[in-house]
Amino acid sequence: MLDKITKKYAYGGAALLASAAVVLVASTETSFAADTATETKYVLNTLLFLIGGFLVMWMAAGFAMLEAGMVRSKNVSMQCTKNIALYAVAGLMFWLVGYNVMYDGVAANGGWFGSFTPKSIPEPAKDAGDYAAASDWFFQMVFCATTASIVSGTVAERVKLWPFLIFVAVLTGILYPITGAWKWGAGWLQDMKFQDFAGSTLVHSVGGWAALTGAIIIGARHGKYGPNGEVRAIPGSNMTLVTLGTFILWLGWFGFNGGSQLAMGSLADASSVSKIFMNTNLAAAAGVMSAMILNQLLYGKVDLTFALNGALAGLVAITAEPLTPSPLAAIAIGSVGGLMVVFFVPLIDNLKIDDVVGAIPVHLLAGIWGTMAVPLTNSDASFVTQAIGVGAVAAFTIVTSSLVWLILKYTVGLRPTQEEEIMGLDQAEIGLEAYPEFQK
Amino acid sequence: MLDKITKKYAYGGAALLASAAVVLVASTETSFAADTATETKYVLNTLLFLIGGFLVMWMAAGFAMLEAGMVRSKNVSMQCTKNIALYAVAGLMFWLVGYNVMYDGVAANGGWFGSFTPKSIPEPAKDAGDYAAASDWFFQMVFCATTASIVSGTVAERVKLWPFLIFVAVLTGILYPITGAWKWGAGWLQDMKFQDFAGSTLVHSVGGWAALTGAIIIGARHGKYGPNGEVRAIPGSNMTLVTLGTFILWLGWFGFNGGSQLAMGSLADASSVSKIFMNTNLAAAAGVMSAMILNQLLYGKVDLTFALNGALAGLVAITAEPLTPSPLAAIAIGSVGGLMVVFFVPLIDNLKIDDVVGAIPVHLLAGIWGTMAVPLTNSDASFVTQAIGVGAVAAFTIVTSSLVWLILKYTVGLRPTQEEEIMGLDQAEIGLEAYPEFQK
Amino acid sequence: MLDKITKKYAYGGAALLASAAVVLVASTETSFAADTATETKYVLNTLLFLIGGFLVMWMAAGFAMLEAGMVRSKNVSMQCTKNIALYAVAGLMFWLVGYNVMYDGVAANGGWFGSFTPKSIPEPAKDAGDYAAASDWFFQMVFCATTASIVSGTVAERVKLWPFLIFVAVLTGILYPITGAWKWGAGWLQDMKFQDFAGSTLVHSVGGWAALTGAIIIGARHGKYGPNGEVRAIPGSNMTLVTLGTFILWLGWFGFNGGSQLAMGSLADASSVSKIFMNTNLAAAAGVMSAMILNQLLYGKVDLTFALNGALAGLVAITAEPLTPSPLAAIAIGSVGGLMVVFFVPLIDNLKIDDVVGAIPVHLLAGIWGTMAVPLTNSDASFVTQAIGVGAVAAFTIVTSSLVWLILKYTVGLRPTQEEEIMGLDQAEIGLEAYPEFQK
Amino acid sequence: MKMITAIIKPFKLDEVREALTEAGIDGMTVSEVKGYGRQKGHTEIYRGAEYAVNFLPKIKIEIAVTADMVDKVVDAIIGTAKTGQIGDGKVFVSNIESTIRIRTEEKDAEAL
Amino acid sequence: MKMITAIIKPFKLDEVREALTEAGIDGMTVSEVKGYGRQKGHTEIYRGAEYAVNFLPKIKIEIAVTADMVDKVVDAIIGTAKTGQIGDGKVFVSNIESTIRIRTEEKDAEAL
Amino acid sequence: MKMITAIIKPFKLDEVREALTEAGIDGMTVSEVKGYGRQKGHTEIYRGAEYAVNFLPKIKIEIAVTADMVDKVVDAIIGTAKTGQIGDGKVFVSNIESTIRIRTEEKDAEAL
Ligand SMILES: Nc1ncnc2c1ncn2[C@@H]1O[C@H](COP(=O)(O)OP(=O)(O)O)[C@@H](O)[C@H]1O
Ligand SMILES: Nc1ncnc2c1ncn2[C@@H]1O[C@H](COP(=O)(O)OP(=O)(O)O)[C@@H](O)[C@H]1O
Ligand SMILES: Nc1ncnc2c1ncn2[C@@H]1O[C@H](COP(=O)(O)OP(=O)(O)O)[C@@H](O)[C@H]1O
Repeated sequence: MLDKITKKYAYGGAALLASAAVVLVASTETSFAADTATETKYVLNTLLFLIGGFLVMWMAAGFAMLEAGMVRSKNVSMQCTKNIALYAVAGLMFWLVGYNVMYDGVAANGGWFGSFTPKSIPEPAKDAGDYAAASDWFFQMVFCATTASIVSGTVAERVKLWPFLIFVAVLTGILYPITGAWKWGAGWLQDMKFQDFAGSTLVHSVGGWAALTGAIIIGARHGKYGPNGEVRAIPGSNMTLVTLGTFILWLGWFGFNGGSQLAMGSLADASSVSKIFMNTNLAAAAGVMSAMILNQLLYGKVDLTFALNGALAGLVAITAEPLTPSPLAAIAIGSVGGLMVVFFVPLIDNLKIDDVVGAIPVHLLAGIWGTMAVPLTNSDASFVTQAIGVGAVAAFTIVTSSLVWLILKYTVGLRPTQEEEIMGLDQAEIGLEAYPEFQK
Repeated sequence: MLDKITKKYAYGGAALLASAAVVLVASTETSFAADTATETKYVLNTLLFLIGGFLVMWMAAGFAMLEAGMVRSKNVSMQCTKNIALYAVAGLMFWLVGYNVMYDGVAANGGWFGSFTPKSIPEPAKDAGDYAAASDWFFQMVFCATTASIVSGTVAERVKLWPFLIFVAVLTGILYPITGAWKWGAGWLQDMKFQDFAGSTLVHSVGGWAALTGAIIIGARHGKYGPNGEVRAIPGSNMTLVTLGTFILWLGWFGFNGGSQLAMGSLADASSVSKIFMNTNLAAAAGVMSAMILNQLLYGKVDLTFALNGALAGLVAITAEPLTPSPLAAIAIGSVGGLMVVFFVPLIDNLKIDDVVGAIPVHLLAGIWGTMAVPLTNSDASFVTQAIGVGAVAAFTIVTSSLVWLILKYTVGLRPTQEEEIMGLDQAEIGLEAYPEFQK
Repeated sequence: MLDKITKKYAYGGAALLASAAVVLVASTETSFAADTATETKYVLNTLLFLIGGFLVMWMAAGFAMLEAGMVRSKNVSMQCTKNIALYAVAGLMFWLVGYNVMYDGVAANGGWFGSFTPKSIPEPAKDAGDYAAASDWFFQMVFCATTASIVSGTVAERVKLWPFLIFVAVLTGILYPITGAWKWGAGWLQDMKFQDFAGSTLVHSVGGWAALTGAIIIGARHGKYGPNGEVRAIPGSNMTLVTLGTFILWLGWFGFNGGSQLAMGSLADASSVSKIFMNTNLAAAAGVMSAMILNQLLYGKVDLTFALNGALAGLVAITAEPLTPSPLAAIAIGSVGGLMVVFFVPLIDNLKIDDVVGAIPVHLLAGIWGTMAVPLTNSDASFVTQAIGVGAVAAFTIVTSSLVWLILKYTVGLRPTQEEEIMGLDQAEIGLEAYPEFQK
Repeated sequence: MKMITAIIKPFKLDEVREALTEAGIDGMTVSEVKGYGRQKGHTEIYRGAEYAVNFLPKIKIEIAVTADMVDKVVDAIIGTAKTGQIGDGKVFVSNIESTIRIRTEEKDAEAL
Repeated sequence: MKMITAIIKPFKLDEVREALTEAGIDGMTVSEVKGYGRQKGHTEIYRGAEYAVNFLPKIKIEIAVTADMVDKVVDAIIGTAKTGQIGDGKVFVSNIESTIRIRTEEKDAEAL
Repeated sequence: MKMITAIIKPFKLDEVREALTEAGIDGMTVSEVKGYGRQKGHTEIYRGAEYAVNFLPKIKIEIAVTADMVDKVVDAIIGTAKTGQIGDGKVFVSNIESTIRIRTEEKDAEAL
């Protein structure tokens, strides 16, 4: 957190420094007023974490709906089960070890990781600092859960429940917190001044790499590629769910990016949060339109799932830096995200990487784009450092998540039998069809 | 904004004036405290815009779900595409020109419209005023998007994607902002003291008129009226989506009406926002019950879609003035909205105006009712002025939106071929069935 | 409210007392600052009610979706109708009499109930107290509506619309407010120091008892139990709706429990709200995992509906005391809730009590567990008093709700004919299939 | 070999299936159909406009049997599917020239 | 008795049903089927990958009639279901050996 | 003319269709059905209560052919639909008395 907190004062800029000066000067005479102001700030900062946090929590529902709509109906109950369970696992693991691995004493471990201990929370009355400790935990936890949600979509329809949840436990308890510690835990990437405002790299690319290694190690769904290697489309079962999920994610993203300002107790912070809302919305809108227009030009029609993915790619792209861009820059950054969807979804498909929901273009590639685009609008960032950050996170996550997937593959096994996959995971593992009454 | 800002001080009343006096008196000695208070107000006002804004943004999802449920499944992907795209288009257009047409220098143009320029946002640290400029933009933008959502429902199942989006671009970039400027941009209707708190006329009737002209110019869906002119019911494909959409809209409406207080930094404002929440909920509840009871009496059973429309009509009706009514008055105003649904839906249908979701009774007619009911509880309003406002907005929107629809009709064309309409727009234009697995 | 308000100062503890002292000392010289601070507190407390309130309002949608997914498709339109209508009825009744029965002059009536009068709201500028009166009404109203939502799920698929709504009117206008008055209205249970932070007993058990008496008096669905008494599974029609509903409820619960802190204007309150968010999330997550693990062990697979019920049982369990438990204790409390689902759902089924959604284990039994667990972490609570509270609420609600159900049964009748039940209530009473196009 | 095709009311399916297995039938194929007949549909009002639901949900059961089983099977169906109320459905018997079990390529009686 | 089985385009159902009732037909059974024929399906592109929709939605109508009604019924079907465009469908006529009304156990012509 | 009715496992549909077109078949009608047979259904546990899923999803293919094509078609179906595992399904052959193409009113062999 240290870094982000530092950052927030930086953003506060002149106004804040000025009023801080007044505090010092006036402190002997107006100590009560100053205390009140401090307390009010504490409350407002905490409130930002809580509101931002519940909005990001809601994104877990967005992923669940989006993914339930993109899979075939024979795997829908399973996909819902995975999504509610991964949010639960993330919530428990991020308390058990995740938070402290990410934030507790990272400097003492050379900037690489913190301590492997549960997060403890002070009594309310003794809660010091600029915001409530529990509100910060909550806000950081939902980010961690988001990372896991990204994975579940890509590897849908062909991974067994419990092995998947073990992967999620490791990802949310250890892997995500370690790379998180490098930057947000004030570790070595933070020392290098790597910039990633709300996690294009730390959240979305981490999720994207874990998804990509999973997709490769688990392999494609049965029937996704023909005997001669031809790509076969497998349409999702429910487009309204995909639409609903995307709207939920869009809504949640205001908490994701806005809350990452980490403070709302001053004019400058409130104004920053507002600018972030505006830029976030512009980037998403631009992502929708650029994806739709390119789609129309290339294919002569608009694929709804591309339009929806376009919104998300725009959102991921702006996440690395939603504050410094002008509206026009935000539109440009988001547009590129949308274009990437239309280009990269088929490309990845042709590489025989079976990404059911398009999480790799949306979260990984648009996340890299967003991170590399930061220096275009933020003079504190450099391309070299951004590339180092992207590369280091990639290397670590690819290696460790591959390892976890492989261990699971060769121990408990990752895939259901082909017969089970054909009959659908709902029948094979959940014993419950999602839509038992409707003829399919 | 000017007007609404003025209004907010008026509501603050005695308490606020008193404390303002104290500020002046005490200013030499407690300037720090005063600054803190001002800053806290700024933050709280901004927060109201952000919370109100994200709640209204969520209404875009509500409209999407409601409309996806009211159309036949062969047009569901198209309806989802239109809804995500219209929100994107509105978000871009309202930055590109909409906001400034509505708010920037309206007085200089005789109170008719502002400037045709993009909205620019100050640096956070230099953001002056009572709230963050970007938060205000965001809040106003989502209102603009709501207007477009109203149109998409009425003209569903029979208008091509891109022509519809061009209409949305003109509506959100130019038409809505112009009539908005008359009142909320401190234009001539504001000078006349026309009252429309959160937009029964400026948002809902504008959307309703644009929808009505569209429905007439585009014509009814194929098969909606028999060869002898008989009305044929075309049941919506998914009632849970309609229910979900209505609940989303109800939730979002707390932001719509509550946020329209435009300030939350004082006791009086916070109390007003609260009263607005209460009245909004009472009016919606009353709309549900009055629609259900009348429905039961007239038809001997309850039509779920009438109950849901009743909630929305209650909400639209209270939107013109959610603050001054007593709880009982709010119930009365909402009830009339609910009754209007049961009366006017069949009537409009019999006029051969094919309104797929009932937006004309709900948004246009209940919007007029709400606007005309303001003088009943707000002594600042007069029936004559309210009628002038309703009439002027009607005249402008009918003429201009008809013009746009007609130009589109005779250039790019509005309707798909009859064959495409019969096969469904999903197949014709989107190439993607919403529920490909389920037998229909 | 009195009690909860008192409680909030208690939690504030040392810090608050200290600053209060400062207020008194400093009051002559810094009265303006003190006023500002007071006003800011007022705004922040009000804001907590409004945010908490809209989140809990959203739970009405969660119940609607969950229930629509758990019933067969032939009863889905009816279930949606009941859910929108019960929220409307609760909103009207809680204004008409409910609020004042619960909070107005309870002491004067020996601590048993308040006055049977409508709730009136002061003019904004004259709104005294620590928060806006209307915001409090709104927050309390949505709790009342939640109680009714619990009932609709259990008795789904076999109760006529209007008799059900009459029950809801009595429940939300009179029954719920009376037991509520005993504790939250500062009545006799409050005097005894019965503890129920956000309503494990006052909301969830009350709803649960009303549901249980309904289930028994109305009887099981046709075909639920075979001629030889064997239990027949009746799978719900739509698992994504059940999942969506559960996520909505989880989200809303942050408002339910967090808002029940009833204040957010001080460091201690904001910190408390944050700890409540954290504990609420941990308990729900633990409920999911404990239900899933036990389910896997007992049945060799995971039933999605148990995982989802597990989340809710964890939430209900922590609701009686979300503040005092440590994170580990919150996990333990929630886990037990999850286990209870897996144990008690089949048990209740075997008792021939037909609880369509599992509301009795989730809301009633986990609610009792949560209430009885309070003394484990809160030294202000005693097992005896908790048992008295649970017992008294049970006795009152069982007797009165049975009476209402029985009166309805023997006057207007509760059940549709068997033929209507077989054809489905949608056709029998609503005349509208939820999914008319899909073959079933 | 004969093909017996029965159109019945949906809620009778389980009962009929049980009667058929008791009558010694090992296999059948079932589909969801809509029926039009003397049992008239109903008129609904949707948003104030009437519309007729002309077709009612029915279940079609197809059972291939050897000729000697026809009466037994028809009786089993009639015995369980009859409610005495209009719309109970029909049974049609027609001829099959040959039957093959795909798995084993057994023919006719052996294929059942 | 004959069984007339018609495969038609879905949007023609109501017209055909009306023509049949006018022709004196009291009952029929309808189901949703997918057809493959000269009317080719279409190719869709989903997320950049092509896929073929080979089967098109059709409606199957089954009408049991006495032999003397066959021509009238077939004419009624052809008269209304024909659009002249590829994919209009087929009519098949086959023999039924016996028909029973479940409700009354009436047989053959009386069972219709 | 003959009507060949095959009940197969759903995931075999595409293969069978391809084999049929290779065998020179231009048209067929397909529907989703539920089958009961030696391949037993399965028991599920929903919220702690067992329930039997007795009917399994199958696909019914109907192909009208001239008599000389019957063997070829049956072979094509068996050749592709067979997995050797229980539940592969059946083929039934019955007689059609006449066939008409609605679009052209062509009859019998020409109608196919
Ligand atoms: N001539 C027919 N051909 C095919 N199916 C028929 C015919 N007549 C009736 N049916 C089927 O039988 C069902 C019941 O017939 P109906 O006339 O309503 O009642 P009942 O069999 O009691 O006389 C119809 O819904 C339809 O599916
Ligand atoms: N040999 C056949 N057997 C069974 N059904 C057939 C056959 N040929 C065509 N059909 C059905 O008739 C429908 C229309 O046939 P098609 O060849 O497309 O057009 P047309 O009937 O105009 O020649 C097909 O979709 C299919 O359902
Ligand atoms: N007597 C029958 N009449 C109609 N359909 C049958 C009959 N027997 C089997 N079937 C159909 O064939 C399918 C497969 O039959 P089954 O006995 O399970 O396996 P197999 O064909 O391998 O012996 C069944 O699911 C059912 O749809």
